[in-house]
Amino acid sequence: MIINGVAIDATFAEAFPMKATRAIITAQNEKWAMISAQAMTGFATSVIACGCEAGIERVLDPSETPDGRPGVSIMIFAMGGKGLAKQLETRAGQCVLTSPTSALFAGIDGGTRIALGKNLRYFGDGFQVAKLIDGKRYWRIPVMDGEFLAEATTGQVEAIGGGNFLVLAESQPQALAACEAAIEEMRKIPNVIMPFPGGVVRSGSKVGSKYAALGASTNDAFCPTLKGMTKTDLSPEIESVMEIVIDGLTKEDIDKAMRVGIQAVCDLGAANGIKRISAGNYGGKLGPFHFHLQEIMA
Amino acid sequence: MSALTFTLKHKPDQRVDMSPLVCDKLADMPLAEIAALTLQNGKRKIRVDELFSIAGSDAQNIVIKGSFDKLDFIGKELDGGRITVEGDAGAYLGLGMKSGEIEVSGDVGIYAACEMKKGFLKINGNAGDFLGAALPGNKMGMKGGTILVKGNVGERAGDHMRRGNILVEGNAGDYCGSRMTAGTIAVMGQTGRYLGFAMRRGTLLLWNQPQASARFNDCGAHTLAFLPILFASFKKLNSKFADSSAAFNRVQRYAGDMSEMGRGEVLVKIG
Amino acid sequence: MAEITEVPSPFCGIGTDDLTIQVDGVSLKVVKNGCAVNTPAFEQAITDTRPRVDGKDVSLDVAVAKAAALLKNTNQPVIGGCATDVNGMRALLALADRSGAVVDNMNFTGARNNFLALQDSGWMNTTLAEVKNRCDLLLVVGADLESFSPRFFERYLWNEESMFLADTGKREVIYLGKAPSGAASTSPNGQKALVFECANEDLPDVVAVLRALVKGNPIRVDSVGGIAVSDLQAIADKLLAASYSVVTWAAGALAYSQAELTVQTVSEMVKDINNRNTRSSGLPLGGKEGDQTANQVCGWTTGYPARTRFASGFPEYDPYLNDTNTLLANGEADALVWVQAFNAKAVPPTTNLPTIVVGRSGMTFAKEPDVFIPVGTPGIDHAGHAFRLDNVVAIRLKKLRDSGLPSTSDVLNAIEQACR
Amino acid sequence: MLIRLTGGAVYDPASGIDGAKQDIYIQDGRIVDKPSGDFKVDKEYDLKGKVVMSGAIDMHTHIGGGKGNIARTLLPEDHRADPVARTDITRSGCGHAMPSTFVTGYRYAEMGYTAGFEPAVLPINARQAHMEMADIPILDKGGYVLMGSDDYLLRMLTAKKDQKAINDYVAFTMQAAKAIGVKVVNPGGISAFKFNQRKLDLDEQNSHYGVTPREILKSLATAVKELGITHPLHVHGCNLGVPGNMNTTLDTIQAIGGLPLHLTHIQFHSYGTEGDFKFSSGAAAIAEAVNLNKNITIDVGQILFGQTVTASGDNMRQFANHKHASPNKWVTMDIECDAGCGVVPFKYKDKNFVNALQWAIGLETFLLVDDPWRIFLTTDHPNGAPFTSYPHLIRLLMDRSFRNDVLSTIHPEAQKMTTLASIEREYSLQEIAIMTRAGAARLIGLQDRGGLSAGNWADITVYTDNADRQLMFEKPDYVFKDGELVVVDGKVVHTKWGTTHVVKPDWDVSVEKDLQKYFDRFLTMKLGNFKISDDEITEDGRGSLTVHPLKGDVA
Repeated sequence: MIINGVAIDATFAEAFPMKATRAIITAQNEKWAMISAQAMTGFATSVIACGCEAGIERVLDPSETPDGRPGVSIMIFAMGGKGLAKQLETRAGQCVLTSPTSALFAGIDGGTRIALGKNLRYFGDGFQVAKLIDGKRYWRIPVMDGEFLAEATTGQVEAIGGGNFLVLAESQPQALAACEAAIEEMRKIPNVIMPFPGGVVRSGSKVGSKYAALGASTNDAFCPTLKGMTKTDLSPEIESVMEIVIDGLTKEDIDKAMRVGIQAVCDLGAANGIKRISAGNYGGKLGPFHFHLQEIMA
Repeated sequence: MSALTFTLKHKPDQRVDMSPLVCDKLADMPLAEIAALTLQNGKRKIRVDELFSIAGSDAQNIVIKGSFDKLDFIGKELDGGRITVEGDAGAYLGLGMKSGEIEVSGDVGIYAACEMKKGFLKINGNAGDFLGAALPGNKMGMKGGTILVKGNVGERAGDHMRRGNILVEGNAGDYCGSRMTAGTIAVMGQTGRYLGFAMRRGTLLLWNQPQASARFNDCGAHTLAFLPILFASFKKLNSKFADSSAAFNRVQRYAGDMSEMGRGEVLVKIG
Repeated sequence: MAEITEVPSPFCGIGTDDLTIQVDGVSLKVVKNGCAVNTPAFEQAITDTRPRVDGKDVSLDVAVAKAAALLKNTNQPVIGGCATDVNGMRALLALADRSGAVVDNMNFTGARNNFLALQDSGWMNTTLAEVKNRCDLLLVVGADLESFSPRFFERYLWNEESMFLADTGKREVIYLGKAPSGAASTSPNGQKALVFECANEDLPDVVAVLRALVKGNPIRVDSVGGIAVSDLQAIADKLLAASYSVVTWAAGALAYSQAELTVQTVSEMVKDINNRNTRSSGLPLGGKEGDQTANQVCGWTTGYPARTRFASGFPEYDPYLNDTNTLLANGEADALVWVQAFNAKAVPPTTNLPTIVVGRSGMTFAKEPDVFIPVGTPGIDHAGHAFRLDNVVAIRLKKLRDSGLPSTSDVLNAIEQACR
Repeated sequence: MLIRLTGGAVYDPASGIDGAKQDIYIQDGRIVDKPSGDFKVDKEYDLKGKVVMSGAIDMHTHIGGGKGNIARTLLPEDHRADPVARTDITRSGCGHAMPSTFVTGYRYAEMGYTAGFEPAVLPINARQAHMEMADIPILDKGGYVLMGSDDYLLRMLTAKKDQKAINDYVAFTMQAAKAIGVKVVNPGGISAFKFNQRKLDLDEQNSHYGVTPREILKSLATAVKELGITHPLHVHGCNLGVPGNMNTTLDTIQAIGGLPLHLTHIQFHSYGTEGDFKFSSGAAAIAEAVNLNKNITIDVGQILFGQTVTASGDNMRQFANHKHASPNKWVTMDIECDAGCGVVPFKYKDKNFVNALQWAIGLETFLLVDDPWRIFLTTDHPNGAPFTSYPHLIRLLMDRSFRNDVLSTIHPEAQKMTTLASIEREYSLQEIAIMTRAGAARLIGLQDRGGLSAGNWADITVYTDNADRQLMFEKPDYVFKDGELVVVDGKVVHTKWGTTHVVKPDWDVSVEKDLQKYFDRFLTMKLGNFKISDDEITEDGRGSLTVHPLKGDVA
């Protein structure tokens, strides 16, 4: 399959089941909601070293937030529910409770309830106040700028992590420009995050390493400078490869995100140095979810 | 199906225990059996059809017509369904109700919604003392649900209240929110003396400045984030509380009762 | 003429039992240790000796039969008053059980202030002998103790000796709320009670602030109910410094709405003091003319202190709806039995309902009851038992004279038998 | 009228009869020998296949007195949940944790009990105790008068008065209060609490009097023995409920030097401090000490799970326990330089480690004490559980597999801390009859109760033998009280009034001179008004007094 001169590989991205949650951070203005959201989702690119993968889902209009203020919705993904709950609590405690004017709400109704403000309340040293409104419990925790309002719990649901595609281009600036265009479109899609910085990752990895201590190492088959030294997957004109990783609540959500992302890349097309779209997998043995690029783009 | 309707034939002198006539207990019961149920009335037990003419069949929708202030325990432990009371209700309306709805067109006696657990109770007239309170000896009053009173409420509204909302469009009598442990009482009209007496926790949300109290300490003016959420939850009510003009988020906060643990709050609308 | 010593009184609530009474036929004279409460109560002459039906003298049997007939087809009779001795209350409760009546002690609206506080959080209380021997600080809340009990100070505070205080004259007395009406609270060495007066309706806030100060919670105002917070702080400091403070109140004197919450605040404050490593106790005043007796006997017979309805076949407690006056006002009661063996002035509320009065001789009625049966007074005309205000001590009432008047229990048992 | 109970299996430990089939004859309220010659049986009950025992006797149950009425008044919510309607023959009232007086009588009788003894009669509150008990139908009753924290005794001990003087004072107090035994509660501790002491161990001094609990126990136990009172000094020891109190209990057994002593609700005094929760069972050590010391008798004070209310004279410990009050309301009182009381509602939970282990400790005690004549079946009503749970308790004792089934449902850590699962003993019917009848009568000194031989009052309970012992003991077929049939098929069919059992030890009247002075100086009542006269018990026509002989008397 070729779209606008870009070859779509007959391959698939291989993804794994994860647990996910969503929270909504509001503040006096979007600026401060975003600052808090960025901090909360920072250093959360890969579960391997960060304990979770997190990202900003989107900016919310005041009409969409529980307290009618500007807000940002963030999502966190982890391999298990326990780890997810711990990450959520630590990050909310360090990055939202601390952040001026912020409030914190559940982003998922239903699901398995996990603590959002439920344990943060103890920061209130007994002065905290609970309010049950329309079946939802909120904690009002006195802080120096007024009151930190945090919903007691949010929902945890089954989700998928590790959707991806690779952008193969003739130059580094062209690869990056294509990925930026993809990310801009993908951010409009609900229920997904792209957890890497700016949504783009250049250090795609393979399983295993020559060093016994490491479980993963650079994906040499896609490293352009190694074209002559290793069993490469790259044709000679490819000088730069970048990857976009997607975590989402359902297969459909990831499908949709991949489609708009790849389409944005293809819209730039061969004319802008984009040659190929591929995806990372482990031969289909490890992850139960397979995102076939050609099916998605059909 | 039409509402199962009980129309009062005459007003007995002694109080009547109406607790047998709740939706879940009457479901699937033939009319003849309902008619033969007995109600305690003073020393007598009288048949339902001696006191009421009965019509309709939908036990999930009960209407009591011509009700008056000696019909006690209407909707006791109601668990689903709706009871509409046309007229006044006696004491202990909706005692311990678990879910469902009760609406009264007139006034109600003492201990309405006492120990209510869930559901919605609407009183279009006035309520007596101990609205949403606990029976003597019990430590826990209303534990959930919403009470809406269009008129005024008597003394000790929300005594020992543990959770839920009491919304009063009119005035509240003395000792509003006494011994409250949690929950919210919102009063649009005036409040009486001894507001929040021995209150431990919970919120009294007021439209008008109450009398100054030595038991509550001023914590200043604040904009509180939970108030818009609270007001948003009132939107579905057919009430002044649903008007967007009613909503506010800036309040003067008073903490008390200092003779107890002092963690309760009186929030008074600013402006 | 005979003189009887060590006579206990059912009238004063504090269980005075050192009266000496001269008996001359059926007339009594208190010759020693009388007081404004007890002397007239003992000395009141017998006037009525015959039961009446519709105002006409009849035999006891006729009166009892008429009473039973009046109760026979009722749907909600009420037995009010409930002022008698233990045996009288036993018979009263048996009659109530049989006739499906409401039982309501005439002073329960006051006593309710104590019972509802007790039933909600309990209390730490003491009794008179402990006061007499241990109390080093007496705080009187909202009561004029002296008019309530003229001999309280003489008997329990300014006693010459006590087991644990070197000089009883050094005890401190503080009045909070009401001022004393006389000088009885002034110690033998001339030390006057400290008095902080306020209006009755300010008392809830005043005691609440005192409790806050005992707990060390912040109070931001300078005064409450006209009393300086610094003065209340001084009282709090004294309570915490005392070895065995006693806080006393009279439920009936707290004559304002919802005063149970004031009693509860006082009682919880006493617990707070005990949790701060010293001793303190409450002492509720009351129990005159059989109040405590009524509540105790009703308590062990039904589980509830009073305001108990037997209409459903078992006792049901309702401290509000089972109020005699409410039942009469709402037209719920359809017969009234009034039992008052102590006080001829405590007549039943006037009503058009069938009314049966089992009362102390000498009652005068605005409206003659259907049945009036004069009965003897426990502790004068027959022996019996009555509870003192502290609810612990039952006193053995003596028979002082032969008046021929039946006891309350004689009459009520007869009516109960006739109702079978 | 001659009544014959024909063909039942008779369990009468007092006469050594263990399940033999024999007839019982009743005449004029008493059991009689089979009349000789020709006779006419007026009424016969065919008891083939039935079990016959004498009426059960609860030797420690709080059924009368101020703290019980405080408990009642405190708990309207408990009464609302168990209303008891009147019938043509019975009065209305309330049940559950602290039933009303009439219901107390009915429910005891409906379980086959015909007597109950109030173990904490405060002298100053004795009138009330007797008045309440006078309103308990069917049952016989009696009380143990509470001493040991009364200032008069403590003053005597400080003044080193001789034992004779103490004996006189004890005898005077027993008669004044109309008692059949003497009880001591937290010896000296109730007084110490009034001086703001918050704990008092066996050898700790009362801060005012300088007297120790050990001295109080010794002087009172000696007085009881020297006065010839059958019932040994009835002891609620120091440190009730305190982890580690098993050592106090063991010390108490040693301290008494062979004098007869009854240690009551010993479960509450058998706690060690081992394990993660610093709370463990001392039952084995206590049982061993009881087995070795023949002067010691005990009752258990078993706890059973559920809501109840604790009512005790021990206001020092009850004040400490208020932190566990459920619901959170409680009363303590200091009383008349005489004693005190404390009432704290409790909810024992099987999923609570401490409660679960308390349950196991009680059962261990029952099963490890060898001699059923020296251990008694009690829940310390209502403190461990309401008396209405006795049939369930009997099943726990008689049915090992049932016991182990319940054991497997309690807090898992508590299961690990008890040896209960490995104890094989199952009580026999005869042993139950000893604990609840013959042994109790012997311990209290009841002359003609608790046995089925001729001469005894005909207090008789007839059960249908049933492998489910709970069902069997819940619902007797017949109960006779003084020869009158009062219960049929577990329901009261007739009521009557029982008697009040007392002893009347002598004292030197000169003791009253000093007492009179003491009363006038320090108390609030005249000595003459303090003493309860016989006619106070009997004047209403339904009460009566039964005076039992002292040891050494010729019966």
